[in-house]
Amino acid sequence: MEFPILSLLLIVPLIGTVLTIAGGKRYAKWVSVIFALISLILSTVLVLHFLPDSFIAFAPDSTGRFFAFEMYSWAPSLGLNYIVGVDGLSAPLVFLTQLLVLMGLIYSWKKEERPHQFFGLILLIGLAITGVFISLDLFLFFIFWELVLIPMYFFIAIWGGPNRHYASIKFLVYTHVGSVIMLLGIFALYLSSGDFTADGARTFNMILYLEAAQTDPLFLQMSLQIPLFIAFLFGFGVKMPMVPFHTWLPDAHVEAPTAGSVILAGLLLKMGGYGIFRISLGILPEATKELWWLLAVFGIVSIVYAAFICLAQTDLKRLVAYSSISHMGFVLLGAATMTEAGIAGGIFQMFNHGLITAVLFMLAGSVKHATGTREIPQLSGLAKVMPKFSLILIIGFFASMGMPGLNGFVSEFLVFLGTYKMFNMIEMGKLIIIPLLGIIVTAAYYLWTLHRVTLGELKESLKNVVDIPRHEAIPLAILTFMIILFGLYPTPVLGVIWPHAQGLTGLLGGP
Amino acid sequence: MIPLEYELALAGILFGIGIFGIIYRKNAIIVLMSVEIILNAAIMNLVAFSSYAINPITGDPGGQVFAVLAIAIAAGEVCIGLGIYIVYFRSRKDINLEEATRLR
Amino acid sequence: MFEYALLIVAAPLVAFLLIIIFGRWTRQGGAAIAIAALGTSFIVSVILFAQVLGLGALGAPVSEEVFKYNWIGPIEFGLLIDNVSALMMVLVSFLCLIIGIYSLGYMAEDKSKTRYYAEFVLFTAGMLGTVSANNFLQFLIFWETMGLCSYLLIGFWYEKSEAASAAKKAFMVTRVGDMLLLIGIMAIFASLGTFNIVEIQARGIPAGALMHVIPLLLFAGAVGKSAQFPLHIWLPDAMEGPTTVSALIHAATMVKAGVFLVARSFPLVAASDIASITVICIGGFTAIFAASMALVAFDIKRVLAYSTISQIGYMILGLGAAALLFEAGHASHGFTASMYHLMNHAFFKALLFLAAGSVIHAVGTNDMRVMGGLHSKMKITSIAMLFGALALSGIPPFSGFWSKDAILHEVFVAGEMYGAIFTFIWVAGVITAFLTAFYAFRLWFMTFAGKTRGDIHPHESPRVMTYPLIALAVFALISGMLAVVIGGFGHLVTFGGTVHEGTMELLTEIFTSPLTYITLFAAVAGIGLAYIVYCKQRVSSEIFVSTSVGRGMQKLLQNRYYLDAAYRGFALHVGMGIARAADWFDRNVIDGVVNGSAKLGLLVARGSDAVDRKGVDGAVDGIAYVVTGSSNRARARQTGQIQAYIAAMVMGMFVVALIMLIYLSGGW
Amino acid sequence: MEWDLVWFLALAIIEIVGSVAVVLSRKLVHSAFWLAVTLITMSGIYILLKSEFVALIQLLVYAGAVPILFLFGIVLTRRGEEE
Repeated sequence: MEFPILSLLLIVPLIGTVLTIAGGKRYAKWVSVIFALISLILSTVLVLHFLPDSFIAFAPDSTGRFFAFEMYSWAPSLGLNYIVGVDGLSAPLVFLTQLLVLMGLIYSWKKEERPHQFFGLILLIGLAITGVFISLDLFLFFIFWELVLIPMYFFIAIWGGPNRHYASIKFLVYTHVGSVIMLLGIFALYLSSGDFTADGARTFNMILYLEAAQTDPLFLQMSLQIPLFIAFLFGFGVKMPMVPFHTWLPDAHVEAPTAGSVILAGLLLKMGGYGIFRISLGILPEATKELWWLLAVFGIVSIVYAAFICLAQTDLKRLVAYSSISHMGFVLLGAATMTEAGIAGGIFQMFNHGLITAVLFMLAGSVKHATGTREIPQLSGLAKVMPKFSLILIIGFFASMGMPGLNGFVSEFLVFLGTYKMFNMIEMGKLIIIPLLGIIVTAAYYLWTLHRVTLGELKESLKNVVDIPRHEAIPLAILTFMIILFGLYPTPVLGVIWPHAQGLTGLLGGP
Repeated sequence: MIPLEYELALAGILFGIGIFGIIYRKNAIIVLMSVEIILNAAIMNLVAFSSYAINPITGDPGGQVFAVLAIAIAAGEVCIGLGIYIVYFRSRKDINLEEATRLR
Repeated sequence: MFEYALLIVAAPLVAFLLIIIFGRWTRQGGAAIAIAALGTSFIVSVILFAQVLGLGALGAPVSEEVFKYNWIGPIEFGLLIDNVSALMMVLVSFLCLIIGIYSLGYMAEDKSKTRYYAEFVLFTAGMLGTVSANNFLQFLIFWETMGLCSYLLIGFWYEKSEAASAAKKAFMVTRVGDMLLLIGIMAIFASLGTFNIVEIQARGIPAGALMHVIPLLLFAGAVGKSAQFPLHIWLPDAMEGPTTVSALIHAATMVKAGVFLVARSFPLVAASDIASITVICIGGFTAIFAASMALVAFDIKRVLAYSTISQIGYMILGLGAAALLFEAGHASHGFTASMYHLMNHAFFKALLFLAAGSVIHAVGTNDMRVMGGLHSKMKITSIAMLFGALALSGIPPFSGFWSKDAILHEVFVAGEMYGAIFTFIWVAGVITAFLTAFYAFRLWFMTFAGKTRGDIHPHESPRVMTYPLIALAVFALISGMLAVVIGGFGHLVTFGGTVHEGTMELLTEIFTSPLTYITLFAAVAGIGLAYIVYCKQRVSSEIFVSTSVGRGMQKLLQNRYYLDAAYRGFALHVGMGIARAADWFDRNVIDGVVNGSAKLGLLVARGSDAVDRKGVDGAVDGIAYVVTGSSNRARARQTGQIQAYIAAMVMGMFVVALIMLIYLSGGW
Repeated sequence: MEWDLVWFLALAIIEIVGSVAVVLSRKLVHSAFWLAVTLITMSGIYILLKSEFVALIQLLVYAGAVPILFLFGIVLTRRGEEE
């Protein structure tokens, strides 16, 4: 038997959660950081194992194409199994999860209000999200998917801002509605799965679906695929979130504590994107070929609409929240293109957005700690008193607006390339103007914000502000370094993602 | 020729707006207006189906007859509804539906 | 064989890192590192240029790609070495070196020198990388790096809100062009499957609509970066940064990159008549348009900024004329002439800016109205600036003359072939020459001649600033003639067939053509007018605004044709209007629907809660219910709220509809 | 593109906007006005459907009489200020 690295990725945070909460306030941060660090090391080992051979090509062998594969029977009569494994799609996200959890913990080092529960819940969320990314059984997937909601709800409801009750309930109910509709889709898949398994037994095993989709894309009739596609799209779209199902996000972000925002935007949103690539594209390729325009329209609308809304925001955190919606639009657009570049760009965009948005939310938290406000009009000239903050803010903003040399550019460029190819193929090349308009608006709101927050004269009331403290600077520095690193040298991540994108493109047979 | 689906979609949207109005608004008169919108949506379906029926030139006059009847009845219903409101208003000085729990 | 060329780009990049890390601890804020790196780049690029020329036997273009490196997927990074890029590298690294040395004096008292030098070398690296890129993606990356650095450098004194706004404006406006360029590059990739410049040049865009659209999109990028109409508005404001940065942007980097982009995509432009004509028209119009605005400016740097826009217009005009002639199958010197002008302009514009910087350093203001009479106090600066003004005006034998004359000659030839419209543009070019000479000498006379008008105490700048001025003044004098001496600039840079000429033929050709004398006359007339008005003051400058038309013109020009205001209004009202509307829509409509459905849910919940409680009650008391059969009790199950009933009814309706749908569709 | 369809779409948009306005208007009188607009456009749609008679009845009975009735109702149940 192989070393059960993925199961360990689930067990370690679980033990960590229990110990952190049981250990009391005094040791909470040390215990939680140690367990998060172990998880990060494990996932690094996992990703490094990946790199040398680009193995991920969709091999016909059912176990060979997923790495660190584990499978235990759970309830055979129902077709329920415990199956975990990673491939080019999930490996970067698993790594990102462990990274952001650790960064979130370090960032909240000085948390004084119920720290043991706070740190424990962060670990628990990390566990649940990791579970979503690695589980290859639809039922297991759904359990983890729902498990994420609970700690997140408490997170917002206990440590949130003044309007936290409204925000947390809205978050819970809204995303739960999405999940329920997705659950309908999962059951529909399950009920129809008897038609294509070898022994006619129904199953939740995702690998069997992926395989069936490969050997015969029409393994489900179109009359079933299309409603399934829509149901899943709704479930993932709420999570993602795509306009017009996004309004839970700004509220949740504004109220959530900083570490919560980091995980919410950096990881929770990626669950939606992951689902789209794994299930919508991977299991329902024929429906995707039919309904790709739906993804494209939602993507483009999200990009442009949210960008414009950003322009009108005065709360720094709300601005970053809306910019997340805008940037996740690229993921949808990338998936819609059905081209290698587009899909690879979409997946990479999820990874990049996780890094960038984490930095931006931490900065929003830092500015609140330092000056007592996040309202942009009340800030001015911070570059003078907070040089470190300003430098990282500039890097983060420019990365987010797609400046070459920083990671956001690579993924957005790939998405555009895919889009151009796709639209060119159907003689709608002009359409690409619309998301590009979004890019220009993006540049506008970031520059304007930068201008208002860091440049200009320092306000009298801000004279005594001090720069970010060390426990906040460390995670920011690490993440900023990664932003630059993957901007200049994206190959390690892209090399993992690219074969998966090739596999999906082959499956979709798109242009 | 306008595709039948468009007509039906429009009727459906109007119906939805009407339902929303009935449930969402507290003011009784607005609720009555929403009822009118719903009725209109239904009548529109009658007319639409009739004009797409067997004979494409004249359509099926049956639907139109029903439509006219329904219009007449709707107008009557408005009279009665408003009459009830006025009587109710005289006794309660208010026509907010949240307060109107006398049916209990 | 050119592998060492990588050093040219790498040196400033390494210097950037070193300055960031160690700059704080060195005495001059890392200036030594910067200058060492720029010096390395310069020396290596001179060697490279010599080698390229040696290989090509004077004139035959060399084109070789070195240092290939796989970045992502099918994209291969590398350097493209040919005559144009080698020349540009020499030019850029030389000017950056000079400006860097000058900065030692100019920035001596600034507190954030480390930041300055770090951004400075990164800017240089961006330009060097742009000119040597072998594919358009790499080109774009360095191109945007320059955009970033210009943002940082223009906003260097960020406490000044004008500087911050100017930086923002520069970045936003160029970003518009960059986005169009990005589309163009993607369109190329989609139709040819490669980013490689050499391949693209060789294969060309297949015929079709894209053949016209792609060069136009690429040109749009150039328009943004080179500040051509209608995206010129950022450049005059860009002087809010330190003067050295202005010199950098105007002379060596940034705006020249746009011209270089047109030169790089020249075969694509030349393949499309629409694109060539657009290029000519934009270039010609910008030349006269910007020159007219320079007439009324009182800010010494602003005059120079407009003059840059105008001169870049000349270069674009020359490239466009050449492209049009090529498209029609004629040989043309236009490409050569434009590159020639690019080189000459780089020298004299750097000179003018650094001299202006020296003046500003001495008097502490930008306003020419308070200067005057500086000649006696700052001789070196004054003479240097005079050289620059003569070169800018196009007086032989100063450098500007040779190249400007060559460009106008090309335009005239194009006009002879294509009719009146181009002759008209040629006339505009000649008028621009007149205007140029006028404002150049207006600037010089207002600054250096006559008596001091304001309360200023000028002094000559330190030697670290005057020596660069002297060096540049020498180049402003000889750089044009050098090319003549070796028998024409075409021996260095050319496109298409080689053009072999001797010195004598060239001189004869220039000085026997009546066109030369027309432009020359225009320039001399401009200088004469400026002399009369601003030096001798025989005629008061009020004469221009004595009529209502004159006043109207002045107002129009001082307000920059109201274009800035229009753009600003557009951004503020349309852009922000959409943003506010979207925000309102989001908060009220979309969120309203969400909250409304939540309310609906609550309503249903309350209704069902009531039913449930009373239902449970009812189960307990069920027997009593049945026995008594009391209508009162039955009524008590209801909330009495009609809306709750309706809501429940609607839910029921949906359930029924769902069941029917499932049933009708055959079920699961 | 057929003109019929263009007309229909235009009318449909007015119709939807009007009915949303009916439901969301703050003032009752505005609601009544929007209701009239909605009903009149509806008769236009009937004409497009070649049911001129129904359209006429709609215009007479619905668009003519019903809003007036509503106005009466509003006036008679007004208390101080409107909702």
